[in-house]
Amino acid sequence: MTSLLSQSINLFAVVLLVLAFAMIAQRRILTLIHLFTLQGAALAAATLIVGYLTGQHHLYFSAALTFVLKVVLIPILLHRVILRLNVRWDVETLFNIPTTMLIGIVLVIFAFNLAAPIAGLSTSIARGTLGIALACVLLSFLMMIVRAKAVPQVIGFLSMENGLFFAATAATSGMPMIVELGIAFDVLVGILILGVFMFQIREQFDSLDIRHLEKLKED
Amino acid sequence: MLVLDWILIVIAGWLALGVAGIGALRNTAFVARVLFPAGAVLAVALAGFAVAGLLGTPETAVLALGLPDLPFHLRLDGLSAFFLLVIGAIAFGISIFAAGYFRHGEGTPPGLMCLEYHLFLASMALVVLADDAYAFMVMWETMALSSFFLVTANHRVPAIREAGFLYLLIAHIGALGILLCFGVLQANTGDYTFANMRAQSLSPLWASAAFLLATVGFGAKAGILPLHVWLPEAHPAAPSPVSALMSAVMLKTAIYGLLRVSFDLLGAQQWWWGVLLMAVGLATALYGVVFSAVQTDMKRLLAYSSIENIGLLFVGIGLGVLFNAYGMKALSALALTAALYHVLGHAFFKSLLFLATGSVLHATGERSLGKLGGLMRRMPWVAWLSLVGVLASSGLPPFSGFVSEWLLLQSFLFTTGLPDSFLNMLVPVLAAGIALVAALAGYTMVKFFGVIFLGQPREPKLADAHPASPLERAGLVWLGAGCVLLGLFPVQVIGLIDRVTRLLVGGGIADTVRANGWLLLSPSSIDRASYGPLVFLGVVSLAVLLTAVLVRKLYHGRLRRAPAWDCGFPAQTARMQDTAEGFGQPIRQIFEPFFRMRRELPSPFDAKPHYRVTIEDHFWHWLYLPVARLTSLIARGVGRLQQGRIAIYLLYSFVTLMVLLLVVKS
Amino acid sequence: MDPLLFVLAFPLLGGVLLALWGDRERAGDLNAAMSLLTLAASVWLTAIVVRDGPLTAWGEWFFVDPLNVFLVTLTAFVGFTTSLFSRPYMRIERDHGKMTPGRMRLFHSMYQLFNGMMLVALTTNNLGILWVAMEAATLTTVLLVSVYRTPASLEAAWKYFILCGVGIAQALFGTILLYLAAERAIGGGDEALLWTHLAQSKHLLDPEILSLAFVFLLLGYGTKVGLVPVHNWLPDAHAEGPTPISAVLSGLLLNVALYAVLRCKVLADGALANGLPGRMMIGFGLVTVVVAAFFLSRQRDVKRMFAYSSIEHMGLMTFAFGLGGPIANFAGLLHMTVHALVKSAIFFAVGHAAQKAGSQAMEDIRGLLKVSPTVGWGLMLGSLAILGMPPFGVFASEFLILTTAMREAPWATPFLLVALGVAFAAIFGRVQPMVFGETSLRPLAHPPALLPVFVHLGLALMLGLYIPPYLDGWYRQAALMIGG
Amino acid sequence: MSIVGLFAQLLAIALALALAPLLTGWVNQWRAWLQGRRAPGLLQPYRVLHKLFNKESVVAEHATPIFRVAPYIMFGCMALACGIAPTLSTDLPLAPAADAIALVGLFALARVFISLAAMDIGTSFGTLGARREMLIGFLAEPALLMVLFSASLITQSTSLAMIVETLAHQPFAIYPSLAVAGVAFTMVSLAENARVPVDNPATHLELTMIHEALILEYSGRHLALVEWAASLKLFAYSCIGLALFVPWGVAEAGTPIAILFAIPMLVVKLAVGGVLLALIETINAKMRLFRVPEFLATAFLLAVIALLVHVLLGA
Repeated sequence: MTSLLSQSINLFAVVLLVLAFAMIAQRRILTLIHLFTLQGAALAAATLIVGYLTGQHHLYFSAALTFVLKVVLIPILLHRVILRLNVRWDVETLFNIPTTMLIGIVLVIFAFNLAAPIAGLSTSIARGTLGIALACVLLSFLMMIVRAKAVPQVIGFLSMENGLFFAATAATSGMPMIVELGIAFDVLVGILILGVFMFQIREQFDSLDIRHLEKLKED
Repeated sequence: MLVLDWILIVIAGWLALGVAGIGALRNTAFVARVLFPAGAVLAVALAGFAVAGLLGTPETAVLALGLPDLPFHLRLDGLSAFFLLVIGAIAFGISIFAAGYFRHGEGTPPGLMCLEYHLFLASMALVVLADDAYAFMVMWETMALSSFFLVTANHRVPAIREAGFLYLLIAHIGALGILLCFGVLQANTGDYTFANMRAQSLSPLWASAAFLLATVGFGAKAGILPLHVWLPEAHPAAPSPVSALMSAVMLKTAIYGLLRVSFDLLGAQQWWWGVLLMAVGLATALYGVVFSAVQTDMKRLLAYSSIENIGLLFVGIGLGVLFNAYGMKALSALALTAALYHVLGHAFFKSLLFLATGSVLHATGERSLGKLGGLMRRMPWVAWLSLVGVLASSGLPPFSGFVSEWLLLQSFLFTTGLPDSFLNMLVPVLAAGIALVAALAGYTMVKFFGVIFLGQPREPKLADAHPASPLERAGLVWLGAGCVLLGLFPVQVIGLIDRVTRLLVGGGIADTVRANGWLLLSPSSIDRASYGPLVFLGVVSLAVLLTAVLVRKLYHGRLRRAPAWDCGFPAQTARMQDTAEGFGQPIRQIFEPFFRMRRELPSPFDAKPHYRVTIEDHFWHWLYLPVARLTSLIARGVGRLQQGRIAIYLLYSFVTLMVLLLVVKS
Repeated sequence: MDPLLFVLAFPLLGGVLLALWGDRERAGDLNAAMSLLTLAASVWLTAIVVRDGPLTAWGEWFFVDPLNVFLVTLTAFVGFTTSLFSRPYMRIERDHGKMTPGRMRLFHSMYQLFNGMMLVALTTNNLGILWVAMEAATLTTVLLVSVYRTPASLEAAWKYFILCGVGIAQALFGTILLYLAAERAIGGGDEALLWTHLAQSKHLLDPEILSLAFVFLLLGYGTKVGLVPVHNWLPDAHAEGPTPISAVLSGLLLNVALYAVLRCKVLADGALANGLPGRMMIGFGLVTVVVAAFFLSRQRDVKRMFAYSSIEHMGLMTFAFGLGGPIANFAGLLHMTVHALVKSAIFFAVGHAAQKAGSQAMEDIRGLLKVSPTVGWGLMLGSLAILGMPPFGVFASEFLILTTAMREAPWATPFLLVALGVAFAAIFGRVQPMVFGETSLRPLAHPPALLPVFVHLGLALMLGLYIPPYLDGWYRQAALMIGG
Repeated sequence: MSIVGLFAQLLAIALALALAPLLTGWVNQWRAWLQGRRAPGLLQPYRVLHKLFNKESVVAEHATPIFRVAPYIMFGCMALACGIAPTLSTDLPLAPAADAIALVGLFALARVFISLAAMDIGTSFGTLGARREMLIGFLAEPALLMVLFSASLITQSTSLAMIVETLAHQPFAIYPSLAVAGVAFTMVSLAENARVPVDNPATHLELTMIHEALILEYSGRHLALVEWAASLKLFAYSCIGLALFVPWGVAEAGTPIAILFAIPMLVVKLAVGGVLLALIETINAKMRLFRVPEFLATAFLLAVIALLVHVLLGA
């Protein structure tokens, strides 16, 4: 039973990774949000299981927190934003999708062999997961780089934090509670500020295309 | 009570005067009539104490300032005392002059000028007293800063602002060089006192690095090639007392620093250091004198002449290093004596001349030689005194300039004794360069004096030029007297300088000189070489008087005043005299490659013929402009980093992350 | 009675109060008052630490040692003076119609919270909390940068948010890795992130993980320090935000970020023992100094220019700490202090100058000496101080850094020489005509508060000529603590 | 210093004052003969001086004292120059007061003053003359100095008396360096004494004259002094040249007899030298003014080469 569960963590890890890839590939913002929601769900589940396996009960709490934030609150917020500002499509990206995917693959490999020695040391039940978490972080980073509009960038940012959370829970079986709380709180505030921003930007430039945000430079 | 304490009291007094100046910010009368004279009194006191220190034993003090482990160490030894003497003696004359000089409307309020002026004096005094790197650098930069504010006293004029900027920039870069030099000298001990630096024995490589850094750093302040460009800009920009102070004293602090580092702090010297100094010095001297010969602005002319003299000083020091590197103590002492004597002499005559230009400037409002002339009849005091300065600076017997030149040439005559066959063949030839420079200096000075004071006024307004105020005259008299006395009593002066050379190279020439009597200056033996200024003056003046009397006795003394004959040329005007450009023409022709010259010649059919020639410094186009261009080029390249695209910024972060991860991985 | 409590409580309380009354006429005074109280509390705290050494509080979650106590005092002090400066400044801004009551409220309460968060970041013993506080400090200032709601300010704030967000995320990953290592070394749980514990057993930490962790932490917090090439948010944020915010960003936030890096470096050094962290910091510092210097030489906006100058100096400090050793560390800490003082003073002067000119473009600011000598001299002296002109304190630290570098890393000195020369030419060449010469500026409605400027410059001057023994004591202990 | 030395000193100066105009006259006479003209009497210069002294001197209205003092100073300098040049004896009390370097300085002093005097009036020709004089000066001085240098390097002394003594004592040897230096010295002294090919003492053609332009405004006793000083200069130069390159016959042992014997020796040498000078002046044409710098630069170069040769060959 436990072994099954512990294997399932790895499964969830893979799910996260795949979702990260999917997000890079995805142009439609609505779908992006859905994928992000799924990622959040997977993360919450993984946290739950780790909590159960390691018997650290504060992890239940943080799983719940993750669920509330990443699966309920933030997606709703993003939905509203894109409905209000009707930005449905992201225009073409810095590199085209296939190239990005290729870079992504390279990143994953890099992340894995970066984490390989450490994973060996990890006391946690889910050894390999650190590499995957790192890969997720890097992939979301990549996504932030290649996306040309504000919302996808934010989603990339958030999914990066998913990766971090996953690292925190799966690889190290949970940071101290207070820290988790603090992080969650920051994320929440960040999201709110982001929302405010989106509207401010929108009312200034009546578009969320961050190409408008390229005036300040050394000319 | 130690001499050093008295000196510190003097310095404190200067600072107090500065603060008082802030108190009376706009009260010109008070500042000019009370504060500056008081400063002068302190200056002469300082000179006195300096002599005492020169004759006494080294003294040290520690001020409770500076870094925790590094309070300000002060040390009064022969070298610093000698330069304190220079500072005090010159500052006395200049302060008196300044008391009569500063008027309303010089831009900066007089009180502030007073503060900056006395801060400048105090910082210079402390520079030569400093005995650890930190105190030295702090004072050094304070000196640069206060002088910068003095230079830009009249900052409404853009040209003056630019001059000030250039000055401070080069000074700062030089200071960084000195800083790094000390960084080498402290040899990783973390102890920045000079005592510790003396104790360190550096590897030849590090020692050479330190020496080169020092040469660059102090050279930037002294104005050696190619770091001289600020000098002819800053000196004319400043009010005359300030230019006098900078040229006569501040440049010397750079010489002090070079001596301190290369002789005192760096123990063993290498022969090529000396050769380097001599080469640079000779180039500088030649460059400076040639440029000063073609100047048309009297203060620029003097500024370039300062460059020349600094070059000569470097040659002297270089010769000293060379001899010292081969362990020829006495000869090294001879060369250094020549250099130090010139430090003293140059301080006097150059400040004298700069102050004279100041009086002329106030009297006529003109700085361009082309608009002056015939001022000797309007302002006889200034004219006669600056004649003394002119004769001294063109190295003519029996004035101060000649003594140092003579000593320098004498020490060159010994260079055939150098153990290195290559050197003893090459070095004597450099003397030819010295001789040429000296002769050209004479040419320049004749131009300077003749065009300003002799001939007929080139402008009508010169007719109502007013003579200098009594205080100004007093200052000039003091400095002029200095030029004469230094010229007439070399033996006694060398007795003082001897202390310095003993400190630097452990040898001196005073004993030999004294042995040859107080009348004759003879560094080795009468048979070998001797020069008796007093006899010289005596015989010449006796001959002059005798002739005058005899001519009167034997013939009538009839004399008739008439218009100038001029080959009977009927209508002659003041415009027919040689202009400054005209006087410089032969030099322009002979030394053409030195200049970047642009001429505008009028066409034969020109209704209003206009002749203009502009002389530019090659180094602007060879060194400074390229550097500026390169900087802006790099800046443009760097600017590309900041293109405003957030994605790109993220990419930087990403790539950096990757690179670092790879680094730690490998 | 624990002074630390007050140190942290006052700003948070102030944040709440000013959130309510931040738009009143006297809000500025209240702001200043709260900052004064914070200052008083931190002085009290300092006194206690000076008396009986380092202390930890509340189950070791917070601790005060020589390294952070003087930063606490500095932060509280600059926070207070800046609040003094912001009183007339923001009033003038309001009169110019740039600030609405709502924005005033936002400004004041966020200002307090920002200070509070920085104090938390400084005093916390838990690296996780440190991270949280840093992030919170960022969030509080994001809205302040965009407070004018101009396109430029929005853009600046957006970049600030995203870039620092990403940076801080990397820092979080680093923290997680650290925790991973700690778990192995000293077992998991709450103590695993307490710096004091980690420092005690830093030799046990696994080098593999620590090297990775340090990379993430350096790059993460380094983003907030403003290290090239992750500095890009900094000039925009400084130039577009209100001047008081630029002052505290430059003067304090960067310091706090660097402080975080230092804490991590100590651990990494302990675990690695191959000097890699030091070399990384040297490299980053050098690149930062040089690039920033060349950026300086192409600026037109005065606040932007001084923002780049902050980058340059941060690079210099990073370089110094990278060199390590008692002298270099001492110099770095000293440089932290004087840079905070001088740079904020410069921003005060610049703020008023820009208000007079009605523009931040340097060619519009001319002849300050004529229209208001105090601002003019403030700017002139401040610039000279920041350029490392003695007898100001910046020179003292640069003196130590350069002389040490000459023997520790001679290859680096030419770059430093070039960079400092270029920076000098750039800044001074632009400041001089702003201060000197003729002018066409108009006087201000409210009398500018220039007391802070000269107090700061006075202190910087003092530090150049005389460092009080107790301050010296802190520096030494701190330098030892950073080790290297 | 012995009584004999004093006697020798006074005799030397007196002799110089007396003989200088004679030398000028002698040279002029020979020049005239060589050029196939009827020569003026040998004593012509004395007559000229006498005439000038008797005339009243006319001074420009706005002349400053410098103008009137300059001739006396020039005269004084030249007198001293003749005093320290070892013409008759090497045991001269004045010799230590000024060595070779000081001698150069002495000539420079005189030049500076006369040039200033020329500028004082502020006429076109005066300033022109001053400029040209200084031009020649700054090229000739270093050359002269270098010549003396190579002599002093040979004799290890800069005191003229010592140089002569050492050179005269040594067994006759050929010094290539001295030979080259001799050429340089000749060129320099031609320039310094305003002789063809540099300047023509007999011309008053404004555009070419140097020395004459310089003293254009002088008249009466001032002019007389200037002229006398000029001939003293020629005398001094010739003596130095002789002392350096034909040092034999100068009395070292300070006995009055020896000194008295030295006089005819000197006269003979001067006479020969004068003839040579006249010869040079005759066979050369005056060169354009722009060529003068090149001419003197050559002299300077030769002097430096002489120095090098000495250091190289040690001879």
